[in-house]
Amino acid sequence: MFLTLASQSVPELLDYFAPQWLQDTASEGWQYVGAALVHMALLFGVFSLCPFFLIWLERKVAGRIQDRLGPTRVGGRFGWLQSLADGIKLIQKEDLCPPAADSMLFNAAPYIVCMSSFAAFIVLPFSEGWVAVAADCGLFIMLAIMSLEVFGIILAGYSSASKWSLFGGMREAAQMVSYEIPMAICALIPVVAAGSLNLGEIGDMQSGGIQNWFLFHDPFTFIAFFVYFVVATASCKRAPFDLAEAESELVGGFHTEYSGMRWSFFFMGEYASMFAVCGIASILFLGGWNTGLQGIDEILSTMRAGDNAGSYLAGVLGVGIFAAKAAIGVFIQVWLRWTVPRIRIDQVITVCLKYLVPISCFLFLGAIVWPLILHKGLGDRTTWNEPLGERVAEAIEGGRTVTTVLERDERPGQSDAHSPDHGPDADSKDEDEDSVSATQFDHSLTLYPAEEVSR
Amino acid sequence: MVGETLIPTLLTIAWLLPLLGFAVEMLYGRKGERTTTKWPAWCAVACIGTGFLCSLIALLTWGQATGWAVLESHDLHGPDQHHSEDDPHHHGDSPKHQASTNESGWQMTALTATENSDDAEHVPFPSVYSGTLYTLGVFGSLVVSIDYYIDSLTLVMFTMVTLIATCIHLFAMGYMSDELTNEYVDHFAHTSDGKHVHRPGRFYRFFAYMSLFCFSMLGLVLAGNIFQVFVFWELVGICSYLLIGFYTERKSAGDAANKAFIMNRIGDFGFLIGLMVVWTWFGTFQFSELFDSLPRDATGHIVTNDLGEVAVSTHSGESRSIPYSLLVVAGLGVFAGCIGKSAQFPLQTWLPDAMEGPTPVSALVHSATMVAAGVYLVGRFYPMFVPEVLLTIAYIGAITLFLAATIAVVATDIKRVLAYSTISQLGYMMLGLGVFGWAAGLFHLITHAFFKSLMFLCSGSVIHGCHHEQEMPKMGGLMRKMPITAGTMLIGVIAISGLAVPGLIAFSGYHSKDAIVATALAFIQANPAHFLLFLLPLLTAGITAFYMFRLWFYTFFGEPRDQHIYDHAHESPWIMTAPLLVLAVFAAGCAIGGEKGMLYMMLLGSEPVHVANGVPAATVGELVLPGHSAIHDVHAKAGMWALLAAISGTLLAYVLYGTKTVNLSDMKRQLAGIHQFLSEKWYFDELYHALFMKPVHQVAALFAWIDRTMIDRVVHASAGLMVKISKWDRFFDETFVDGLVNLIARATFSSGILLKAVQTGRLRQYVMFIVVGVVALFAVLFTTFPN
Amino acid sequence: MATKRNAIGILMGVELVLNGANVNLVAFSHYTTLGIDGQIYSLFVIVLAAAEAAVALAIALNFYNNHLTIDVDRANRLKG
Amino acid sequence: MNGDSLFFTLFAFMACLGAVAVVVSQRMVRMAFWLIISLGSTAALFFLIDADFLGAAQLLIYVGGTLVLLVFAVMLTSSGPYLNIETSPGEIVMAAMLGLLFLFMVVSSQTGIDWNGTNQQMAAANGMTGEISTFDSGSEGNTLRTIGMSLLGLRPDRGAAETGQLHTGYLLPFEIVSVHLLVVLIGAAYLARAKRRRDT
Repeated sequence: MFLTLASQSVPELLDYFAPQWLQDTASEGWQYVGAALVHMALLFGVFSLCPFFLIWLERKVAGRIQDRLGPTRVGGRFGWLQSLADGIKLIQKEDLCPPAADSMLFNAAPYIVCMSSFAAFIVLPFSEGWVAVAADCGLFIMLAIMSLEVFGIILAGYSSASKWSLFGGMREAAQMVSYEIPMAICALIPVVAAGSLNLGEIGDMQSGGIQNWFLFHDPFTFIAFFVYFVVATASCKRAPFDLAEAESELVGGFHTEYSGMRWSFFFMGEYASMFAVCGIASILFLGGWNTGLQGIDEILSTMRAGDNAGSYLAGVLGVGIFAAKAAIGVFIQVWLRWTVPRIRIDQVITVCLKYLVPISCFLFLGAIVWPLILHKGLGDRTTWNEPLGERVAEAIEGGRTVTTVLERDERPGQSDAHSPDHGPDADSKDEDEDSVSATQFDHSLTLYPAEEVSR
Repeated sequence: MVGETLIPTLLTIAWLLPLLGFAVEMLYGRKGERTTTKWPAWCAVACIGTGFLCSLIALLTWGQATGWAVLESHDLHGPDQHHSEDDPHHHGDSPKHQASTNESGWQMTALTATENSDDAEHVPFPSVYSGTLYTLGVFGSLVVSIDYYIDSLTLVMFTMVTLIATCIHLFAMGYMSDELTNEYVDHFAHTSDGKHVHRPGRFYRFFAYMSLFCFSMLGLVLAGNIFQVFVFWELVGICSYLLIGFYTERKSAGDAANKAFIMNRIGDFGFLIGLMVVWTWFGTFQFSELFDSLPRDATGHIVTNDLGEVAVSTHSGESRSIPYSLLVVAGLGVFAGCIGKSAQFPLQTWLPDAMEGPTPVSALVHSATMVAAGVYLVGRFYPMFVPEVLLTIAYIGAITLFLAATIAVVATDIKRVLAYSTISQLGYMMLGLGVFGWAAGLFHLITHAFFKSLMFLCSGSVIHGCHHEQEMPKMGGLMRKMPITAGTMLIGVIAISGLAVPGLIAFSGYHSKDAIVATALAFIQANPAHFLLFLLPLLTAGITAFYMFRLWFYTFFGEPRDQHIYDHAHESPWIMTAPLLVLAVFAAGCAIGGEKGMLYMMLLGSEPVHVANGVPAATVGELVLPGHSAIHDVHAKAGMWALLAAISGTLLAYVLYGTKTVNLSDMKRQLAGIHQFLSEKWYFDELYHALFMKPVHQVAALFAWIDRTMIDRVVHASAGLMVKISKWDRFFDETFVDGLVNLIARATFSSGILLKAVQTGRLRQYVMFIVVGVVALFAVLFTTFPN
Repeated sequence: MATKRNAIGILMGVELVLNGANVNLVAFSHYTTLGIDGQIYSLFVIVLAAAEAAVALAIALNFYNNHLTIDVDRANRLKG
Repeated sequence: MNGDSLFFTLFAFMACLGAVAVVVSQRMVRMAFWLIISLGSTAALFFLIDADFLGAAQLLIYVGGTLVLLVFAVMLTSSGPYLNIETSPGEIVMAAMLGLLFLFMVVSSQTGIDWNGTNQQMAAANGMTGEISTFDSGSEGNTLRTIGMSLLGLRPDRGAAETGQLHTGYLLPFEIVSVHLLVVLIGAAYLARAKRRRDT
């Protein structure tokens, strides 16, 4: 699956970005490397901007909440280049490492945090089909990757050889291990309603009006959204759950000893993961890239179906809507941070284990039972036999499951050259043949093709 | 048909409610608290009262479902039957008649249509509901299940039992109210230092037992197979044991309970034998299957082959020949159980002793439940009784009724008089059943239940009013103090004595006793050799009237004999008198119409078919069993005889006890021998003591002597021998066996010490061992199986 | 596993070993006719490894509480 | 060299490197770090081989769960900073020799087996003509649904479409593992509960 990235997006990107000589001369592998590098650069470029914007946003919001102006100077009236200025400052600062620290871990920790936050975007769709990897278990992968973040923070806290940091790391470990449970369960509730872990599919299902959003799917998803938002806030260690940092008690918590760019990596990671969890929330509950207005949604989907500038425009619009929804979520998190006082660590754990976990378990059970009740009570086609039932039947028949990836493949604009072979004749290709073109990549990876065995 | 499901359901509810009540009453409340609340009593009353309502509704439903065909068909019964009896051609040649008699010897189908009047004539029981409520277990071909078998007899019994039990429950609430305390003082029980026993009241327990008792009795009545009957039979026994021994602190109560229980065991042993015979030869316990299987010819005789065996087809389709004697054994065995339960000669001695229980218990035991169970079973099992057994039943009944009546004449304890009268009346019932008066016997069972429960409750009221004084010679003139009790008692006494103005007014006892005496007369007319079977009941009818009026005069009439008791006597509270009034109404009126009345007709509806026509003499038994027509012929004559006897007995009693013309103590002196003989109850207890207990004691003493002198000596000698052997054995053990074991142990130990070195306690080494082991394994694998 | 005296280190070794086995399972099932059996087996292995880790860590904590160290060489009470 | 083999080489190397570093490193938390590298690379290998669900599970359970637990335990049980319990060099040499022996065994068995023939035998025994994998996860996209249904007792990858017959799946093992997990977690919670430390 990892290479869906390469097989789908990279060739296009190569077409756009890679010089012709590279396409001609380099072997396939190096082309992939090149594509991956370009991707990484793009991703990092785009999502570094995201924290920059969000940090600026936070400072402005904080200022407004506290009846101040916030940054005003750098870059015009609203100080919108303040983050850039900060970034330049941080890059210039000396990279300090305490003598008692375990230098290797100390140096590696920010990268783990940052990497796990950003890697989560691999499977996050921004609009219909606008996703790096349209994995079937996209949500699962996303949660998995984001769970790596905590490890970096623990390492940072531990390797700093400072009691503040250690406290921060310990708290973070306790908090994260606890909050992952309700977060995963709450994220699974709309999955139960949708019958899919594929974020793209989940988003698609909610097109055609606000009533289709999973937020309003049933009472359990409605409650689950709020629980999820609280838990997500906690898992981003945002106030009032920012026990790992807790400036007033622990100086800086796990990043007390950090400075300069490494310090800023933590924050980039934090803001990126804020955006990521809010993005998940918007896809799972709030209709993703769908506007929520029936007519407009229909127009947009018609536009998407075509193969012209219109479809591209619809995609861009979808990104805008999605980003706006996620940004509103981030805004609320910021708002919360400057409004609600921090709670104690024991309260944090109590809230999670005594309240949120049982609530989310109840919601999960309810979401499972709900369609059954509807089905029994109304005898109607519900989610029970509509998406899930059909898919199961299809899969039992051995038919291919319909995914957005494959749908996109069959669009006429992206020629056959871009899509992998699905047919049985694909098996006959020999892997060792050099003639396999860069765009034709056989994923079946059969070691022993039919002729060889029959020979 | 609505009745098919509704009636069993209602009766099952009525049956199970008391069990529920029992459970609730036993478990109710905290200690201390439950001894002082009337709640359990109300619970019990509610249970049995609801049961009564259910039974009543079931009865009405049954009537509705069958269109009261019972009553109508029997309206034709007497004259028509008579006519058909007179015409043997009609009788013998009617194929329809034969077919219906043979096939439906005891009709078991759920419902037999009675629209056809011809059928209605010969099949007088319009409907029988039978089925299975729950199958307890299947052991091979033996099916043990809870069945129900509902015909009009069952329904009448159910209604009667629940009604009487409800009245008794209500009465008991008043009677037992002095138990409503935490500190009950039992004046008849003493501790070892001579003080009265103090104990917490057992009000709730009494009602729990009563509920269980009712449950058992109702289960027995509802039972659809003989095994189930046996189970509830024993339950009734245990309940009576518990209730008779209710005042456990009194030795007499404990002894009486034991006596009742043991006496019943003797009878039940016979019952078990009967059960075994039935199971072995018929292969089923179900009434509905059993009664089908015995073949009878058109005249009602059981068909036997040349060898004197009865060919039956068991329910499983198998044909069998049963020796006729085994049928006799089965019948006698089951009847033995009835002897025990219904206190017939020779097992009658337990019943008077059972007076040790509280009076409501006596009322229940003596009227509706325990003793009625025996009679009911005889009636229920009737189709299986062959003439020889019936004759036995009749004689046992005759002996019993005479015996008990004579003892009752001299008894002075008010409850004992009633107890002996109960035995006597039970004898009447048995006699009635024995002389082929099926309906007459059961008729008397029902009427007797009403007036006997009435009289017992009256006596309970008297005892309650006189502060637990039971000796009649200390009473007298109580009519003025307790008029309701006296009046209702008088109704009961008239009823039991059979006094009546024929054609004008007649209480229930007159009708039923009349029926029995008439049957007996018809019987001895057909079989003159057995004339005693008529003479004894006739004589006893007089004696009955005598001792009953003696009781009444003693107690209520004349001048008070003990002024102290008289002064403190008082009428009982309404909760005790109300049941008396209700029962008095029933005692007087339940048999209205006599043999044309509703009750009798209902009973007649369940009569086995072969009874109605009577059985002429056959080669085997040479016993003629009279049919309805024969009885009808002599009815008027027998009724006159019986009424004369009763009136003379009443007059004698009035002369002796009502007026003061005769000096009673003089008379007692003059007849001292007879008086002694009677008041010692014909020396039955002494006889049993001499016959059974003494020999047992002596044999036991002999065995004890043998034990002590011979067996103990042998045991001691062998013990000494064993000690010697074990000493030697110990030596062997210690040297050889232990040596071997120690050797092995030492070897194990030293090898363990050697192996211990491998256990270094270091995990890493263990891991290395594992790796080495795996590598070695693979090396072996590769070298053994190269490719 | 064989070089660590620290109980948790040993546990890490165990995890590594199981992980190696997982790689084998998945690879072999992918390149043979086994379909997804290998993946499911390794899924079970992962789950059981997590369970085992939980218990082992609990034991290690207990051990630490009792001996104030986590050196498994100190756990030699049963030494022969 | 194509993209697959390139990434395979990269991640395989990282996995091996991480594993060796775990063995060599003496500091517990560093070991944990290297273990992450190794396990994460393994997860990447799983992604490469189209076992994306497995890879995600590996990441979530091992890296996100088990290792955090491990580090937690390290912190709870360390009596000083950077806990370091040295092993004697002799033992390390012994272990290294044994490890090499084991490696030799694995490598020799890998080279010693006729994979091609074995596979053909297996295919023949399963009644297949030589098609290697009836469920082509590469072209069918993902394994998620297949695994899920296998755990529920269906085997769509085993040619249910052709025969119309469902193969037995892994429902029972799944249930057993679930119950086992529950029992183990309860047991672990009981073992690790706060107790008064015994004064020794």
